[in-house]
Amino acid sequence: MKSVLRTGMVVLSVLAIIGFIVPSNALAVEEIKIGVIYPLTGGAAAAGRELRAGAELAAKIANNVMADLPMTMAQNKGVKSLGGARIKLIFKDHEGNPTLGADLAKKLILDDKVDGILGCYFSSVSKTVSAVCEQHGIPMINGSSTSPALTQRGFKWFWRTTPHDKWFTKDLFELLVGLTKGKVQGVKAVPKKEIINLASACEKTEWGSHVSGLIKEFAKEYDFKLKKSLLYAAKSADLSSEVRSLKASRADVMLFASYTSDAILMVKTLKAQKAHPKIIWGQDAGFEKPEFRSTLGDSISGILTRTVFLPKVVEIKKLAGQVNKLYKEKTGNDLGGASARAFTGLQTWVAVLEKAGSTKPADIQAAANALYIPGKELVVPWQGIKFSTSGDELGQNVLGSGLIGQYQKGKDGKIGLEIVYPFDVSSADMIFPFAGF
Amino acid sequence: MAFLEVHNLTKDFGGLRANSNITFSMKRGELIGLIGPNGAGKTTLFNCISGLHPVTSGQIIFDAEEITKLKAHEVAQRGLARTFQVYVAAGDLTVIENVMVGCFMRTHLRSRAKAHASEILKDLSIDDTADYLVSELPVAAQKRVTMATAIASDPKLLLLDEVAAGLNPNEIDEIMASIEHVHEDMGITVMLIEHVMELVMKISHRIIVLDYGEKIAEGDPETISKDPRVIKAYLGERYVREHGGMEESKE
Amino acid sequence: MDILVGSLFAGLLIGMVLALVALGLTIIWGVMDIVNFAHGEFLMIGMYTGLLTAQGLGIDPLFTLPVAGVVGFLLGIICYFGFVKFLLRGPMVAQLLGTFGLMLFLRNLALLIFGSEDRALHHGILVGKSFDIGMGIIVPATKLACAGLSVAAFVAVWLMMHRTKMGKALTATSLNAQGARYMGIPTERMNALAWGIGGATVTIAGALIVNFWSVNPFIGLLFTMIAFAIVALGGFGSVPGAFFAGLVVGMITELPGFWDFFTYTFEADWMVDIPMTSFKYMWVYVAYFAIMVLRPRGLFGWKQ
Amino acid sequence: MEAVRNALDFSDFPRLDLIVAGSVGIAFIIFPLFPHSSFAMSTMIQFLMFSLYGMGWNTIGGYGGQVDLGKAQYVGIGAYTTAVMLILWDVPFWVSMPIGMFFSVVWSFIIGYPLFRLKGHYFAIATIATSLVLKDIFEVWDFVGAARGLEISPIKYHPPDFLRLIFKEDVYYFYVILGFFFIGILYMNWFRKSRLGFQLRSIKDNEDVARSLGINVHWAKVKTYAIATAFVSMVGSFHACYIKSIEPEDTMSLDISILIALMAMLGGAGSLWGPIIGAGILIPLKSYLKEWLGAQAGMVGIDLILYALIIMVISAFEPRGVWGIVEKIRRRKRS
Repeated sequence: MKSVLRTGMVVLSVLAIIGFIVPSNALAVEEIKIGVIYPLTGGAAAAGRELRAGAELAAKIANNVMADLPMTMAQNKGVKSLGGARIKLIFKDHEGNPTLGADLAKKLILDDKVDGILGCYFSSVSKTVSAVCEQHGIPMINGSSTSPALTQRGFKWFWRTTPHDKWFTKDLFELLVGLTKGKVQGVKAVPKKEIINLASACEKTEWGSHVSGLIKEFAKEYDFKLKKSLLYAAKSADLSSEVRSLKASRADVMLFASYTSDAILMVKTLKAQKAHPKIIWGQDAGFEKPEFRSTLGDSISGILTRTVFLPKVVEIKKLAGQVNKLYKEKTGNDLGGASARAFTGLQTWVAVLEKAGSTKPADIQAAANALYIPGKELVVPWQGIKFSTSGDELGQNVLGSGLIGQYQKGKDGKIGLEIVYPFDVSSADMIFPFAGF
Repeated sequence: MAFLEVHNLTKDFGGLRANSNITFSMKRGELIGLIGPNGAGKTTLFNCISGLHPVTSGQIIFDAEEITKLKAHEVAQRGLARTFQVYVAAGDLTVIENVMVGCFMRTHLRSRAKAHASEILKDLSIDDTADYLVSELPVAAQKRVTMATAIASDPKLLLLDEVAAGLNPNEIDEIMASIEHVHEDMGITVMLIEHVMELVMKISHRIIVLDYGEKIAEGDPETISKDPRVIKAYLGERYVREHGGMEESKE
Repeated sequence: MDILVGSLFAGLLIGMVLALVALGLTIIWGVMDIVNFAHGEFLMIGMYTGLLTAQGLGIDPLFTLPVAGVVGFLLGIICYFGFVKFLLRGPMVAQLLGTFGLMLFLRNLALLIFGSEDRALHHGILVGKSFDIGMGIIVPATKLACAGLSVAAFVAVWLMMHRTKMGKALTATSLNAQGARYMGIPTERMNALAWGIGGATVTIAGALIVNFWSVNPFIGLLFTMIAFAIVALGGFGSVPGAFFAGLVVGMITELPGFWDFFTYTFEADWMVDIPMTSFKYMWVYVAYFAIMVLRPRGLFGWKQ
Repeated sequence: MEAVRNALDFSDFPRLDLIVAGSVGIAFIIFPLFPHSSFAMSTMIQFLMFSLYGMGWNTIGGYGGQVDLGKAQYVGIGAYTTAVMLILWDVPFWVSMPIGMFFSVVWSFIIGYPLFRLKGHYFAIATIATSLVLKDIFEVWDFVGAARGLEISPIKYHPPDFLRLIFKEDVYYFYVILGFFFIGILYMNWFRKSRLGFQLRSIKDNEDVARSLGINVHWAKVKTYAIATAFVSMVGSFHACYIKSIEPEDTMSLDISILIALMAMLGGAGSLWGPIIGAGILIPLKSYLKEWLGAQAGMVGIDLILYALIIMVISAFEPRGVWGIVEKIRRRKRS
């Protein structure tokens, strides 16, 4: 009896004592540690892999000299102003769980003594992680969370490079207005009454409900009629009632915010129900994933999705092509929205450190607020990176912009995304109206 | 004034009539035996009286109060305790804790409940097993515990359901002594279901016989043991065979 | 009008699909009274089996149904003899805890093997086909096939339970295991058989619905909950009850459609803003709760 | 008075138990004085939180044998009450926590009354259903931020703020929750010896017997459910201040409900130490296994597979959990 109890006692004490084992690494001068928190496992693991690869590629470029790449960080080995210090990434996996994310942030800040944090893809996790960073006064750069609320909280230690959903949604309405004015390449001006009726279906977690609210707001502002605005349970078993509802609203334009499985199911159900709107638009996420394309095949021709990076960008931007080549060597895939933004996020970190010339949080803060990266150094088609330092959006990159792509069948018979917005970089004629399934 | 009165009690389970028009009454301080072959509806009658089963029709009056419609716990709180035939003690209550549950009906204080419980255990001479789990005990001791638990709630009337089943002759003697102790020294009115005839015949003041859900006879042990209907329904098959006749039982 | 008829019909169709998903649970839980939280994971495994067999062998997904059936049957038997058997010796809590463990195990094993990506079938006879038969009724081919299979499977199981010796032995085991044992029924084998049949029906369902729905390791729980609701609504032990309960649940999930019908018929603007679709599954849970509390035997059942 | 004495009286435990418990308790108190990683600290806080959840669950689930898989709804009610009151009206934690408990208890009566007409797994599944229904409502309820949730802004308050429970360092949270933890143990020690505790254990044994001993079974269950609820709600309030960001998907997810129940059952439902042991095993296991194995590429989910296997083995061979094994050995030794 005693032996078993003693074992129990030992187990308990060990569990208690585990806490005492401290992984306290001494701060190496030649190394700058950036904690990276991404969803490496769980439902978004596929995106997590892309994100990780994007960030790793950027770190590799920063730590080595790649003279042929026209970006500052490729010209130096490490961070020059810090004596060539190397960037070291410490990856953590938040599984899509905000509570876990906050824990990991504390661990990175207090145990691993990172100089800054990059992450976290999910807006909900970015929210908790940035709160921890704010409390501890550790800078955090966010490359890929698009919830507008993140930069409206007055945080002084949080910067976001990606444009957010408000911009993206605005882009959509700009496109719609552009259609009525004949600005869209390959489409004659469309009378507004033909596309005035909108309907939206968004998944009802944090992100989708935000988007849904934004669509409502902008529809009012741009004078469109939102006939139906519905929220549905994510990872739904069946969407036929939702689709029937959308159909019944007789909307000309259907707008979606869905993750992958829902996006696929939604389009399948639209097809099965023979829905025939003039425009189908997806808010990135599921609509941009390779699986969406490979599952649905040719039937998605004509569907629009907002994004920040398309393979087409590679054709327009030389730098993007070069980085894409490196990325493809590394992973076998093309750069996508997730990886390109993770890449840009870390690139921004390197630029901030270069400018700060120090790893003191206060110096980093000052450097970030004064940062400017010209658009030509970025893989994403933005005008550059410059953070707002006043107003109600602190730390938001004001030079970013979104793209709207349309799935079209290319000359090689493969379905791919063509840029239709912004109008000045459009890569093909827009298909309008949607031809039907 | 009768202590317990049952009028025309009928209980149906779906289409099956388990108790049919049973009427009897009981005086304070009496000790009544309830016998009958298996499936005669004895336990069902107990369940109806103690409120576990709602009755289909009829009336039950206990200590000048109608308890027909009351729920089991309300009946119990009025001083009507019972034991169960099959006592499944799978849980983690020890003997004394079991008895304390009964004590807690009358007090909120643990100290008082504990004191009372130890008293009862001593009284029934099972205090040496106080800290064992009920399931660890032999059958005889388990039966005592169920009795002790029922007594602990300080009842006026105690319904005992086959407390002697499965015991050997020695143990039967002991439990008989306990029942008499409860009845006489504690002044609790007792009604018991029993298959062990030696016990029933010996200690009952009066016996009620059920067969197929109906009361077929009522009277003192001697009368009952001679009643032809009873002999036919019950004793004829069993008691007579086992004991070779009525005469011996009069001892 | 179209929307009403369409919703009604869609409700029936999806109801039959959900009933098919719940059929296995009806046997395991409803008839044998063993709770199984891993039911949805069985479905998930069926979906992966169908998908991978079809893609791996390059055959039409329809031909994978027998494969899925065999996999499911074996899975059920293995789970029973390897695990569930031991649970039945313990208290009811052990069943809950244990099948939860099984659920986590299967789910994460799938995650380890297949990864978390959604996967879907790209080709197949049923994939992406649907028929418009007017009146707002649109019939996706997969769901129609599911519905057909559902009816057939329910009839088959019903016949088995009521017309064959084996079925009667199953019923006897579930009503009184000890009694059944005395009568010479090998209760252990009966339980295993129930698990085998239950597993087979749900994996076949999975292999069929993967024609329409994409699969990922996390898909199980929602279906488990829906299946629980269906079995409870149908009444424990009632096979036909489960079928009709499936239809009821199908109708409940189509509530937004009916809501729309009233919205447009009465032109009630205030109704537009009620987020009916976000409550789609909530009504299923509410129905479960209400039925359990108000009518514990279920709508058609005989056993509590 | 007697209640207090009972709460403080641990004399019916074997001496060994008390020595172990005492030394572990002291180790907890002095733990922050030693050098430790913040990860260990947050694991400790998680452990204490889940111990408390488990203690609450243990009243109804362990002593009462009613397996409840819907505790997350009360985590949600507690957390939301505290967050809403703090954000909108700047109500301190120490006020909003009891109010949250009150709301939770009211809700527990509303659903508990019909709920306890069910038994066994029908009850368990119904608790899941109610929890999901409440989550669905919170997801569209704009007043509480709908699916976007609520955030307690870290820059609006000045830590350390003991009234609102806003701290920068985890060590403050640790001591607050440790205080709750000790109070929780005392409460549980009282509960298991109280009249209600005895009644409940009798109900778990056999409901008919319990009824015939004058116990209003339904009411006793509803009451105990309310107590369990209050515990969970209290920790939920703490969770809101600790994490500072709550949303239905995270705070009220089914996973939390299941984790609470699993932990208590793993440790040993129906014993004082069970939930604590359960949390003590599973929380570090979850955190550290993940840290060591899960993060490795290709090992996705391996931590949870191991975790599931432990649960399966325990439920198949010793459904009364770790503490059940200890007790079994003790009994065998004695007889």
